[in-house]
Amino acid sequence: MDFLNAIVALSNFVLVPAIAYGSQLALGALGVTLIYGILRFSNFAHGDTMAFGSMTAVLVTWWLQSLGVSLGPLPTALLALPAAILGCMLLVLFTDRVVYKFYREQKAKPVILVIVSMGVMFIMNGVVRFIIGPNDQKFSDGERFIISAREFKQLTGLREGLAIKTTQGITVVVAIIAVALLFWFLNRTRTGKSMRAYSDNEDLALLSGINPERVVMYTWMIVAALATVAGVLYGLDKSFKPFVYFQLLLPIFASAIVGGLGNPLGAIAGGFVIAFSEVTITYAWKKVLKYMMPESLEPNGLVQLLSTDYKFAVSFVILLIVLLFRPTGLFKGKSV
Amino acid sequence: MIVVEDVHKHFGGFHAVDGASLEITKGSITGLIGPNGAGKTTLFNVIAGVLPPTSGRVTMDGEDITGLPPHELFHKGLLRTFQIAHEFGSMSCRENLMMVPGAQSGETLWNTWFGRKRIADEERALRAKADEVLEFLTIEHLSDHKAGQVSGGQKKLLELGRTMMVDAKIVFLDEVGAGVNRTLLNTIGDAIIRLNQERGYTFVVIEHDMDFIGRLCDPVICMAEGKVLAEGTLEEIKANEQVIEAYLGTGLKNKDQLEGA
Amino acid sequence: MSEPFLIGDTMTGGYGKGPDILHDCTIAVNPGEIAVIVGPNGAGKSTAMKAVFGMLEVRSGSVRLDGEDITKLSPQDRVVKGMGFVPQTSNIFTTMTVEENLEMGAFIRTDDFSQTMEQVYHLFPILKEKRYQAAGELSGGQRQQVAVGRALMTQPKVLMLDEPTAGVSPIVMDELFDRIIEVSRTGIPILMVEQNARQALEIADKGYVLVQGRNAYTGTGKELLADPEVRKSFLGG
Amino acid sequence: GGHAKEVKLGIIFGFTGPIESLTPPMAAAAELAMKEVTDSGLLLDAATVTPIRADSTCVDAAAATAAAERLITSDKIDGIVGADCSGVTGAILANVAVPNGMVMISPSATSPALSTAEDNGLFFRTAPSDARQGAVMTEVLMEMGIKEVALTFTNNDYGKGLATSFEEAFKAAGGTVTITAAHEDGKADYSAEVGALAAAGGDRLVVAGYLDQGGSGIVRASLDSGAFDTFHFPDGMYGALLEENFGDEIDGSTGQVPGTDSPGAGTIREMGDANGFDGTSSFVAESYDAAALVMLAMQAANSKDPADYKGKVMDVANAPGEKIYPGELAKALQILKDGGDIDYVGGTAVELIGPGESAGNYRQYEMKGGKITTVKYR
Amino acid sequence: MSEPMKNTFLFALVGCLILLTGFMQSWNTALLILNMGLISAIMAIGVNLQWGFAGLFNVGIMGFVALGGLAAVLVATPPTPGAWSAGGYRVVLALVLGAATVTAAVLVNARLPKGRNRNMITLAILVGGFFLYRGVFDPGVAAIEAINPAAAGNIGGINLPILLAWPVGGLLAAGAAWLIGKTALGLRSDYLAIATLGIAEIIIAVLKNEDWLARGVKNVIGLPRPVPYEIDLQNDPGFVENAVSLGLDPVTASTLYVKLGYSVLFAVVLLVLLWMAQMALKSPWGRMMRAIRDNEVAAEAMGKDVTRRHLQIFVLGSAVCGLAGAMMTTLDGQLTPGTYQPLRYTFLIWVMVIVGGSGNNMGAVLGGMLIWFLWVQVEPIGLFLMQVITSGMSEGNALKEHLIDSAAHMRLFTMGIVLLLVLRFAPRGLIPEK
Ligand SMILES: Nc1ncnc2c1ncn2[C@@H]1O[C@H](COP(=O)(O)OP(=O)(O)OP(=O)(O)O)[C@@H](O)[C@H]1O
Ligand SMILES: Nc1ncnc2c1ncn2[C@@H]1O[C@H](COP(=O)(O)OP(=O)(O)OP(=O)(O)O)[C@@H](O)[C@H]1O
Ligand SMILES: [Mg+2]
Ligand SMILES: [Mg+2]
Repeated sequence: MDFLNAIVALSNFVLVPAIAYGSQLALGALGVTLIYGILRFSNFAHGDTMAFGSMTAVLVTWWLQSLGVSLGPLPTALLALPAAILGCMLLVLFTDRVVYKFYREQKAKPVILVIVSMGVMFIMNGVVRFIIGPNDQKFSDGERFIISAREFKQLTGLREGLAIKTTQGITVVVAIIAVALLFWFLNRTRTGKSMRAYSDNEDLALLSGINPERVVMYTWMIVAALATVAGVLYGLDKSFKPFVYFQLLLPIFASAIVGGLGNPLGAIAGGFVIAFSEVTITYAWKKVLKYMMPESLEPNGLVQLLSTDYKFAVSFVILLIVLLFRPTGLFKGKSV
Repeated sequence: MIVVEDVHKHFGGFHAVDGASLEITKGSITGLIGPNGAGKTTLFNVIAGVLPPTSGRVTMDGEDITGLPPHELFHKGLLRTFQIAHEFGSMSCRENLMMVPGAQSGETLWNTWFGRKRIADEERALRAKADEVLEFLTIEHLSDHKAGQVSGGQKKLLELGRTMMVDAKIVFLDEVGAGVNRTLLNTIGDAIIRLNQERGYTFVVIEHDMDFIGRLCDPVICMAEGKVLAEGTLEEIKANEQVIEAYLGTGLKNKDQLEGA
Repeated sequence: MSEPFLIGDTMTGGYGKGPDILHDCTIAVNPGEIAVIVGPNGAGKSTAMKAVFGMLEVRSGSVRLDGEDITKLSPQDRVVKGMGFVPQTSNIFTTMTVEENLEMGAFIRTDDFSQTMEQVYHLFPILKEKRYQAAGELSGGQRQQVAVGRALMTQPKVLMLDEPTAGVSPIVMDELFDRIIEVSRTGIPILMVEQNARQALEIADKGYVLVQGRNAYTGTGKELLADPEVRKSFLGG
Repeated sequence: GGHAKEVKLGIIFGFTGPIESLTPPMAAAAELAMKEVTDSGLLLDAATVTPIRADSTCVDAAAATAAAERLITSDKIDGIVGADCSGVTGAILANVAVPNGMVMISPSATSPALSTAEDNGLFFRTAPSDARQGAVMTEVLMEMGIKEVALTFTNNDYGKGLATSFEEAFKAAGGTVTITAAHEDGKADYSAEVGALAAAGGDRLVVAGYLDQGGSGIVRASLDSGAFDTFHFPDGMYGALLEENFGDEIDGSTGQVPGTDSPGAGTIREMGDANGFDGTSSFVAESYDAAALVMLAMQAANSKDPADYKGKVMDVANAPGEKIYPGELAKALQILKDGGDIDYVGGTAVELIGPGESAGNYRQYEMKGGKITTVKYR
Repeated sequence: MSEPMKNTFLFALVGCLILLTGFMQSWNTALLILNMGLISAIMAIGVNLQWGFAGLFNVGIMGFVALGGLAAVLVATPPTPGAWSAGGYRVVLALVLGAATVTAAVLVNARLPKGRNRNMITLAILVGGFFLYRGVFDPGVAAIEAINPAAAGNIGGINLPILLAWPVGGLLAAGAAWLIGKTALGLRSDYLAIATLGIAEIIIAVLKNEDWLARGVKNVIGLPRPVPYEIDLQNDPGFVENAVSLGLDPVTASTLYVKLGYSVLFAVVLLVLLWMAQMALKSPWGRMMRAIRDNEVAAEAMGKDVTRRHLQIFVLGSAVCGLAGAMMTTLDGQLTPGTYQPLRYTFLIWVMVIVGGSGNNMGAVLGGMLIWFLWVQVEPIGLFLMQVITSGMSEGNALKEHLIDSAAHMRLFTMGIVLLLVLRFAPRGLIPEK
């Protein structure tokens, strides 16, 4: 029994949240990694693209809710997704047309594009706050939990509860589907291969009859879809707040890098590495040990490797260690 | 001078160099030939310190140089060119050459602030030298051109030009001829012979052009599938059945038909 | 004489805003013909090829394919029109496997290209061995084979090769020339830059010598080979 | 000195940056006070009061200094309402306000360190120092018989200062803090913190953070994982969002905010409703009071020159005199004009002590049926 | 327009912008912008050394700037009474022990033959060392932090003139850069970028959480200055007399005097650094660096020790950033670790370098000054824009209110627009590399 309790406590506070957070990061990292893989720059505007997509979803969700539409136990926001993705696509395609295209034609160095994407980030940032304001916005509805801690305790009679949120479930499922689709798309389909070809050698892609503008357009569209989905799922799980999407950028980049830029599998792996390192290294094992150990050996300290003050630092330390042994990430990413 | 003892280089499960042993005598111009993918370039890279060998040993004048980094080998007098040109794209052709000599006093930060006179003198000499080499390579008109924006063959010439900027003991040339005009290649061949005779440079030359190999090289080593297949004068090699089958072939099949048609 | 199938007619042009590299340079090729361009390094051979393929601006003159003026078309439109090109440098997708490189060659084809792929593998057996390896990990000569293979996959109506034999071993070179002859026999015009000039001119129907962006000598392959001046200055004696 | 037709007041808040969602109602409240005074036509020579906003960014000292510099030297303001975050407040004070002799009244900089900052008598705040709150909090918890708590704080001078003073006071009173874990604001995920907090355990989780920042994230994650279901909230966690976001999920949780049973707080809320801002949001009442104090001090000194009125701030804020509530600024101006004395109470029962900071009255509340219900005042 | 003409024009333009600020807003604002602009220019030079010369994508500027700031505290503040005896020596001992542990582990790793044995021993040393370190360290820290936590609680400094903190800041940053470079410089492009970004975050985390060092998030305020205090000037009859004779009121005169003092100090540092960087760039050293940037493999084959040179320039560039960081903290008069944000202290500097023109020192300086000017001035510009846009709308219009309320967000928005515009018309920067 105690052993079960220990497992449940560990799952509840470490495994489930880390898996869910990891999937959230992975979804974001997929977008970043795709841009890097194909358009060859680190897109700083990705966080704000996510914010824009989610904002559209929030607005549509509100509208749907006001019409009384709902999805039963699932959040209504899922219904709003297609519209939001469309909105986000329009935005990024527009951005590409008026901003990035110019530098592509100039064959500007990647770092220029990085800085340009910062400019885009500032602008999107302003646009989002301008439209919906800087505040927290709630738009989630439906069933919050697949199983809540209380229900779990009643169900099993254990002392420890295990909570799994609907959004966590959806996020994990979506992340897995997204990565599988993307992997298949890039490695198996003609369009996907042409995208990789373009990213490898633009001039030669031209000579093979690949239309670069098409490739770029597809890339942005996929990225917009990924960004919106990631943003909405994140917003459902926590709440929608523009500033946080900007902050999310850092762990997302870290995930993409640890996994290896340009590789969808890497994005997933990276997301989990970052999430698990944040959650486990600073976890206080006291509770788990209390169940596992005989009473006499019970720890009186917290049994915490490092205090949570350093959680962010820890994930970066892990990132560094990974990179020292694998300089281009776990899955041999690209580098320009 | 250079002794390669049972060198292996594996990429994953693939054995690019598979137990190659050879010896390069001082003052020779050794030709290294072999089919595409025989492992010639890989062997060069192992000797020049770009790739660590999976196993085996390389010595130079009796000293073990296995795994030494390229920049140290450079200072020991070992120079090499790259099969796929590695120019410094954003620098002018002249700068591409001027950067080569080691031990420039201007490469020490301190001197750039407090030893400007000395640097200026050195630079003048270097510049003259670089211009001389550029002229020899018939690209003097490109001296201020960015190296990233010259023709494919010209990049190969720069590649070669770099080795002419310093006094080397041994120079590894990896297909300097590919993409270079044959008339110019002849001149280059002459220069190699001259350097070899007058200054005692040792050369190792990878080439697929048998005329060029024939004019310059003795001995010739033929590699195939990561191993040394044959070694000897070009005549001997040309007569070797295995070499013909793997590398030289028997000439155009279609040509006669073409002429017949 | 009637209009050639593909002609870059009195082309003048250069890179970006830079000076003219080509000066009234003309190259042309007809079905069933092999045209070879030779000349010293930096003469503008590659530039001429790129100009014909629309990869740099032709400031005066024109490019015509089968009588149609294509001077203004983008490279990928020319691919669709049936032109195939192997550039001199960076001519493979280094991060993609050999097989994917070939597939990309067939990008515009909608029919089943497995047959063509088999032919390419037959021509360059080493590529079949390395079909799942990243092309960037190949040796210099192997890369060159991939590059040519990629262009063959297009099944082009006209094939342009910029130094296809640079760095390939004699046996492969012979095979390659054989194949080129074969291809040209099927009626496909071939335009080729070569430094292996003597061998190339031997099989050439037409030869151009470019010097400093200008046509210096033009003639059949045999004529040029026989011209002592040309031999001495450009073919290495 | 001298009379003037126009008074300009700078409002330096972090309109962008980590507390950007708190600042708009704060600024609106301050501006409301100014409008009230302008409309009354009683300040000095019936002066109009013009607010000029500037962005402190909350975190970028250099940008904040530049903004303040511009307000003082270029817009020629006569007083500053702000800044908001303690860090930038200190920078503006030392680099701009003191050198230029400008009065600054901050509604929300609560760092104890500011109590001892070199200020030439120019700096005041309507928010109490966190040192005081720690003690109040301990009292509240002890009275409820809670002896063991877990503590998380937002990792800045506010959170850290509050956490330290609380921990000290709580331990001194015989309580135990099982863990003190910092959390960073605006981060994506708080599972790690909640995991550690849950493992350490405690009767209650004290969240010394911001309601619309990491604090909410911590509460949300704690609730969802079942780690804690009752909390104790210091001032940064108070606001309408508490009811909106959590409602009855956190029934039984407690907290305290600066506040009094004086009717002022209610008035501010109503004024907010009438003018389209959230009167219950954090530091909104303090902002109103800060602006009011500047103007009342001017009136008392009969001058808009900071050098003249800086000495009057304490006088108008404290007894003796007629008690003044929000919305009664006209009355106060009149009294001062007539040479009378006032004791400004405002929305937060302002009482300035020591180095010019709020003495600190607190309202203790509890969540009941998803509503914030006042328990008592202390 | 010829090259030098264009460049002179651009610098003149920035000068004019600052002068214009002086006339339109106030001279204090203008000088303040100038001062921070000078510091930004120095940081930009540091980044340009690393990126423009050597192609190192260092996105950890913030960390080095913060270390410079730490130096200011450690050098210029008075020591906290009793802190050293309470726990200071203990902490130093602990740090030495920690360093010894790492050194021992590295040595063991280098000396012993590969294998399980080596791994076990290394691990044992590291784990044992960690506990030993924590055992010595924690009580020391607790003791220091217990001393008057509201106002001190840290070890304090050594009470030397703050000008000394500038070179010390450079050294501190250089030391950190050396350590980082030794481990992380094997990484390339964006991998190096994120690694350095992470390291900067770690440095900030340490500054925020190690209260014994510099009070952590409780901030250190009131750092001493290298220039006089305004109040003292205002109380100095001689000064007041001079001010009045110049037709200035004493308050304005004193604030201007102080700022001018800073300007001169900063300008001197900037000019010296600029000269040094220019000389280095134009010399064979600069040529070698560019060669390494263009093609590492070839440079290595041509006898250049790429690793060492990368380390050298990484340390140099970081030192410059550290120096600038110390200068900035001096100007601010306070160290507030919570305010170090990558956006402001890393990416903004990068924007300066890229907009100015990477690979060109003059470009970096220009970019530093110009972008800083814009960073400060876009706020009023944004507000102004909003007012212009809304001027046609009626009073009380909801949209108008919304627009005016959103004006503050227009700051970043405007910054973005300006950035894109500049890069559109000068995609390689205003003064590109030749
Ligand atoms: N990084 C690598 N990873 C995997 N295989 C490699 C790698 N580099 C080279 N190879 C393989 O090793 C073999 C030898 O290559 P190498 O470049 O040495 O050939 P080479 O003799 O120089 O041929 P060429 O005449 O075509 O230049 C080739 O089959 C190549 O595919
Ligand atoms: N990208 C470029 N930008 C500017 N100038 C270029 C560029 N590429 C080549 N050039 C210049 O154009 C001229 C002709 O180059 P081109 O590549 O056409 O020569 P080529 O005849 O193909 O020579 P090679 O036999 O060496 O390949 C050269 O002088 C070269 O300096
Ligand atoms: Mg080779
Ligand atoms: Mg060419």
